[in-house]
Amino acid sequence: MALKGFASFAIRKAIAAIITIFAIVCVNFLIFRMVPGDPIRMMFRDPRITAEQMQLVREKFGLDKPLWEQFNCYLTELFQGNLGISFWQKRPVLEVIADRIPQTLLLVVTALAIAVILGTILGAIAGWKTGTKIDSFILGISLTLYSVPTFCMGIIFLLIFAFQLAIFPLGGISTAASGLTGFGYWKDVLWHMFLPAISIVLWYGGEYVLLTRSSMQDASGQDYITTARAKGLKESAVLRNHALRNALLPVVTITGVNLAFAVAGIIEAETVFSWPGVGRLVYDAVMKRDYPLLQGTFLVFAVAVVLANLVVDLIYGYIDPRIKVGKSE
Amino acid sequence: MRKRESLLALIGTVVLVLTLSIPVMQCAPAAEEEVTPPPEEEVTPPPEEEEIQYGGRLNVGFPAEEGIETLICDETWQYTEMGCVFWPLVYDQLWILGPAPDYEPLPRLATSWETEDGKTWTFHLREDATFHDGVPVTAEDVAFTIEYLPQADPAWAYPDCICEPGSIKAIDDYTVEFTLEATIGGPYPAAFWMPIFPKHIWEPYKDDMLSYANYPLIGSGPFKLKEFKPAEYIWFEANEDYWGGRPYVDEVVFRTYGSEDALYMALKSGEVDIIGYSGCSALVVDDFRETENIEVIVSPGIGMVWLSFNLYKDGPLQDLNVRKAIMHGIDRDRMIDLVYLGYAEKVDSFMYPELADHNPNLPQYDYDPDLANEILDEGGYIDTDNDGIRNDPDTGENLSFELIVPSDWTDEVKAATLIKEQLEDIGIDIVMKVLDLDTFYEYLYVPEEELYDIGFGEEEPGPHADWIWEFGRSYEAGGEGWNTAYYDNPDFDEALDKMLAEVDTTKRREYLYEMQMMMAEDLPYGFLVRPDLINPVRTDKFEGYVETMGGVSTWINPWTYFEVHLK
Amino acid sequence: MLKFLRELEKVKGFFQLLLTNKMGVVGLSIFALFAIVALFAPFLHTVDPSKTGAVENILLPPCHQFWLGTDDLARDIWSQVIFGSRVSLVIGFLAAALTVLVGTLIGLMAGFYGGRIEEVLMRIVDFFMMLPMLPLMIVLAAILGPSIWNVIFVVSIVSWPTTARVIRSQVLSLKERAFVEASRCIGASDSLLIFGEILPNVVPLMFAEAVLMVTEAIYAEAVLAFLGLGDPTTVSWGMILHFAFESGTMSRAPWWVVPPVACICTLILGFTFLGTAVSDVLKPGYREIRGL
Amino acid sequence: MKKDAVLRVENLKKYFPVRKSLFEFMSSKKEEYVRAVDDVSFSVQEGEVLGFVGESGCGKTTMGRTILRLIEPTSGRVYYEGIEVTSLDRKRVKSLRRKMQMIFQDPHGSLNPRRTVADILSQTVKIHGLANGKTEEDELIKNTLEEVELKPTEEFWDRYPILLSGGQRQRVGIGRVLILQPKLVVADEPISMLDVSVRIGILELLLRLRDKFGISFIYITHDLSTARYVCDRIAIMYLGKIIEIAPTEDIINKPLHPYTQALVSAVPVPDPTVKMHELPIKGYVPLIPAEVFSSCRFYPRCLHTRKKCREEEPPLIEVGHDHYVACIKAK
Repeated sequence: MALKGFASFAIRKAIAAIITIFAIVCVNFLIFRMVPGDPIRMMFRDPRITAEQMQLVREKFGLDKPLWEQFNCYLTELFQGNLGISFWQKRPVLEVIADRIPQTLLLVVTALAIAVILGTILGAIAGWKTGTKIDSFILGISLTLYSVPTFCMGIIFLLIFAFQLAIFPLGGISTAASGLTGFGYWKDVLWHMFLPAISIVLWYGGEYVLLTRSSMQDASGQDYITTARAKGLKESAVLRNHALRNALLPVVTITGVNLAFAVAGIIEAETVFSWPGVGRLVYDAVMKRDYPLLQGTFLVFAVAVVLANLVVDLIYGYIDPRIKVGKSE
Repeated sequence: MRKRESLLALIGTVVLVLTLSIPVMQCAPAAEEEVTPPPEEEVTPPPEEEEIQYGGRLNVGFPAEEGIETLICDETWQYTEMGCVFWPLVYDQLWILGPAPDYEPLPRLATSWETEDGKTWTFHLREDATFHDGVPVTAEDVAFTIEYLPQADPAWAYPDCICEPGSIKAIDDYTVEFTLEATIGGPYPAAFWMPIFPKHIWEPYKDDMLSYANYPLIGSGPFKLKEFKPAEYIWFEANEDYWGGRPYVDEVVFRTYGSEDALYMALKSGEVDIIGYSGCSALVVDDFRETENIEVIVSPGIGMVWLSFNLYKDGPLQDLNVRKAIMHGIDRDRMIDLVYLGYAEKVDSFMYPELADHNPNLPQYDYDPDLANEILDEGGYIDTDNDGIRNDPDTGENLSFELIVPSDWTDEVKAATLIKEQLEDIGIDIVMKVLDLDTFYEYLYVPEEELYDIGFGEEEPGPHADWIWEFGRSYEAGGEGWNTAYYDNPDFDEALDKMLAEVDTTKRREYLYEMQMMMAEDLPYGFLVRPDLINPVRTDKFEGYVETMGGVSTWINPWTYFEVHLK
Repeated sequence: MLKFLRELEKVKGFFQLLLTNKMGVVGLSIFALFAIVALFAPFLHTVDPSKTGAVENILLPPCHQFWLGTDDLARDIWSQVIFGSRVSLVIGFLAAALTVLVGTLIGLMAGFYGGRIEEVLMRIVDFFMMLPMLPLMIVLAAILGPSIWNVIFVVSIVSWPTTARVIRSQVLSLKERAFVEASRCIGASDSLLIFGEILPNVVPLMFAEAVLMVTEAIYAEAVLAFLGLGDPTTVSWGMILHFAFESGTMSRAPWWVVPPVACICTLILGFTFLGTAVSDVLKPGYREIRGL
Repeated sequence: MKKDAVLRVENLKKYFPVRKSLFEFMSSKKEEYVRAVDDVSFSVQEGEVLGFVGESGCGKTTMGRTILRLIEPTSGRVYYEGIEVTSLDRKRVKSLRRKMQMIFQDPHGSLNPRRTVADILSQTVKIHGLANGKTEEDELIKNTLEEVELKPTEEFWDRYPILLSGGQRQRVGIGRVLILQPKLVVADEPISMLDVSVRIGILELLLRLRDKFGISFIYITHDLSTARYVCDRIAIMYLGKIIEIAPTEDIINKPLHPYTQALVSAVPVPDPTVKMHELPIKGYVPLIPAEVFSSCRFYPRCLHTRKKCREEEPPLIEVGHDHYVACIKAK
């Protein structure tokens, strides 16, 4: 019964995810057909492209066909993993994006991991000591950090630590043409990663503090905590074994989703620190009006978010039986 | 002035090359010796060879948006700063422009060339050139490139590169012959600004050269690619086997920086030695002047800035007097002072003022708001509805124009702000539309779609400036494309065709004078300024930076990379 | 909840309640400060912020004449920042209003009618919530072109689903409340039920949502402008930053960068505090804890 | 039958479908329903108070709402003064609302917290266009407030419900109904959520209104003792069915159905040793009563079962004057 319930739940969620992805694909297709101007002309900055040449390219990209056929074509290509050719880089969009994903993952995963650990610990302390000075302090700090846009934080860091004090690099992922390999190379990367990572950590850390704090507050009001306290357990043991464990559930959820959203959210950090990741790619694609690339990155982001949500839902559903019974309202 | 004399020298050289077609410059093995400008030139002559020390790494910084992401041979090789500087290091051309001030055509892969009529050209190649993979460069490679590269991307299709189909022939291993579609007169030979690709690598991609990733990068130039990291850096090393001898520096690294600030900081700290192309903003000149080990070289610019009036669109702009009034309403001195901090000069034509082909008698449109007001009043453009903006007597509409400018051109955005402010004073309303670069070009290149009234124009004609006149060729005469003003003057078209085909320098100049006069009188383009190039360079490690118009490192100036050496 | 609603009867009462909350006080003061600045911008020692100045005034550090220095066209940064607050507040409020309006309408419809309408609307909401915000905004802003109206539109398009979802769940519980049925029993039409009975009861929630949306909108405007997708002819904080970043003189002219950054952060912080305070006050039993 | 009935209900049914999971849907199980109201028939005379008594979950509230078409019935007919209510369109339902009204159980929830007393009453006036102009409306509201004994009226006029006591709120609720001058009012446990001290006042008010305006009441309650106080007749409901219906005195004095007997025996007597609300019956109310569809509904809990009880559902039959019972034992 339990498995059947979960399987049904999982299938329902999976179908919903597939429908969402399909909808995203449709919207993605349509949005980029709304683009003003002629994409072909944009592909070539040179004005001397002739009508025949344009027609040829148009045929090559299937832009001469009716919308429905184009959509059909787009779907077919999509299934074969073809997201089109980047106007700007003249190579498959998927390849362009794939080249940038490792750098972004490196930055995001590192930053998010630090943010989760720091944020959860501080948030747990604040939530546990609700109303005390420590709580007000932590809350104030994290709300403040949460209010500073990542790019503002980035600019300030860049100004102070890279420009004025010159103790961190001016941007990029590694020292150019250093010839470093192995450990030396990774040390170099870490050094470059410090400022962008910190500006992401501070922002997301604030979010985690707020989240853990409030779920901690909820948890500490629950009966089982009172019971645990009544049993005479030490405060720290209650905190660790009971309250925190339950308060962490939403943290896990939001981390899964954040991981997917963060890929998009670090556009700011990557732009300020010229980190060669997907976020910077989006910025470049925007600046160069590379619509196929923009379309591709957008699709990749959206699908990542949907899948992350699905995974989180499934894990959550598996852990917490109430979700299955409750179903989708 | 000195300019005249140097031009005469240039013409002399060209005439010599064309008429005698003697392989004057082929004898010496060390090319550096050959390309060295005469000692009376301003450019520091490199010291004697035995004094020159080999080695070192030249670090070159570029703004991130000007970096290249792939090695595909598309328009980025022409239209991005890193693109147009990097390939002349890796690829040899048949001939290249010499350094300032003569900018004479210097043999490179070709030792000599000849033409009877300006249409059929024969190039004789040197026999000791090899590609980086050791394969010799032959006429086959040249023929292959000339045939297929202009087909690959319109960006490569300059009139002096487009051949009649089937006319390209490798006569023997070291002689190539082709017939152009257009006649090329003037001092410069055909096939300018074209890398020579190794046929044995490119052959499979000849129908779609843009589909080849071009990695590893194999050319025959003085530098070889060592490592390429998209969006990060390109790392070159000296080609030990180069036919002209290896360059002095061991390595050149082109790297990108996410912001101008970062780039300047990198120069200050010594992380880079020069800025790769567009130099620095005038705002930071003083800063660099005060910095130790940095010398600021101010060169005349290569870029010209103008306004394109959309003459296709119906409206008051079609009235020459309105255009004249606009030009009189713009205070270019203030523009130069405020936007360029004095580092710019006024221009009145596509032709650089220092070149002999520049017509010195063109009508000038100096800042004169009273005159502008008078012209407009006479034309009947009176502010009838008292909103501070003049009205069109025919339609009663406000004299309001949309001015498009790309957001990337920060100086021009500032200039546009200023123009808006100044034209307000003569009762003309300017609506500034700041677009991304691609949308900007998309609007600008199709005036008949009426997406703008006035557009900013900025091009780098270079000393070899024949192509720039295509901006004036009428649509009827096949000028579609560059003619962003929709200029339509049959006399101009005729003069242009005659000029292009004319071999005789004096006659050419007459046509050029005529064309410049027509443009200045008809005002399809309102010429504004030519901003200087401000190049801060580090002097602690290297010396021997070569300066031309446009600075120490541009598409016409690979010389710095060939000449720079350790102190 | 009911007790709190009792207090909310009068907006005055609500603000009084808010003022018992430290964050509420700070948030309100910050907001009031910026609102006053924006309203009285022309009287605050300002010049036309887009007017270029004299050549000798380019990039001046803060001085007597230019309180916050000048930029690369000798424009007064103090004036730009002051007038920029108008743009940020206008965008913040209009976008929040539009977002909350659309979100509330959709939430009301979905919650009230239920069934297929709800199913369809909520699927749309789910779909929008799945879309990555910033890339969507960037893409839309790039396609629509730069103008503050587009920024408002884009922010609203991206944010309404959150509001719709929150409002819907509130409506779901409200519509089960007896007074709705009582009213229906009296013969009230659907529109009267929705707008006359239910809507007044979600107003506090809308207010809380709106406060949050203001921060989102201000943030979004700043990011879009900074990334070069704003309207360069409109003086906004994000735009000032964008120009500073583009100019290459950031490191030399920190007075060009610090004021807009400080303003963006302070205003967002103010609204974040306000939002936290509002949702604190909204929590059932708030008064009891506070002993009010 | 004697006088013309104000309300006649015939074979009224309301089934709620049971939500299925995707898996069950795919395995195409038969649809399942909760039979909240299952084949109920009765009538109400003018000026009569008919009580419906049963445990919570027996369907009495659903029935009340179905009669007023707050919930659409599954099948069956409801006639108000001969007009068939169940097939009226929305517009006509609105005009019907003037005649048939409801008083709700929860006086806290049934008044919109964001409206004042006068506002609540005036809404009713406006919806039905009961007054011409503001003065007439105010007059009407004033009279009504006096009628429900919220005096002095000015004191209550601008008050929000939150500032009223439970009893006062219920009076507002009654006033809201009364202002329409209805003929039939369904009172759904109108006093169960009030303090004991004010309950009798509300009941007195209802009875007074009946006497003054000739309003018929359907009085729904789980508490037989209050039903006894106000009702002329009482119907006992169990799992969606009426199992016994008779004049109040008959129900109290000679209950025939075992369930009724249990209920009656639980009515508080002035004896502290007897616990309230503890029914002398076994078992529980089944959650999904599917298992009892083909038998007597009370079968699983009945103390006097016979074999036949299991095999068929006993019909409601008349056993005395106006006294109907659904139990084979009662024959």
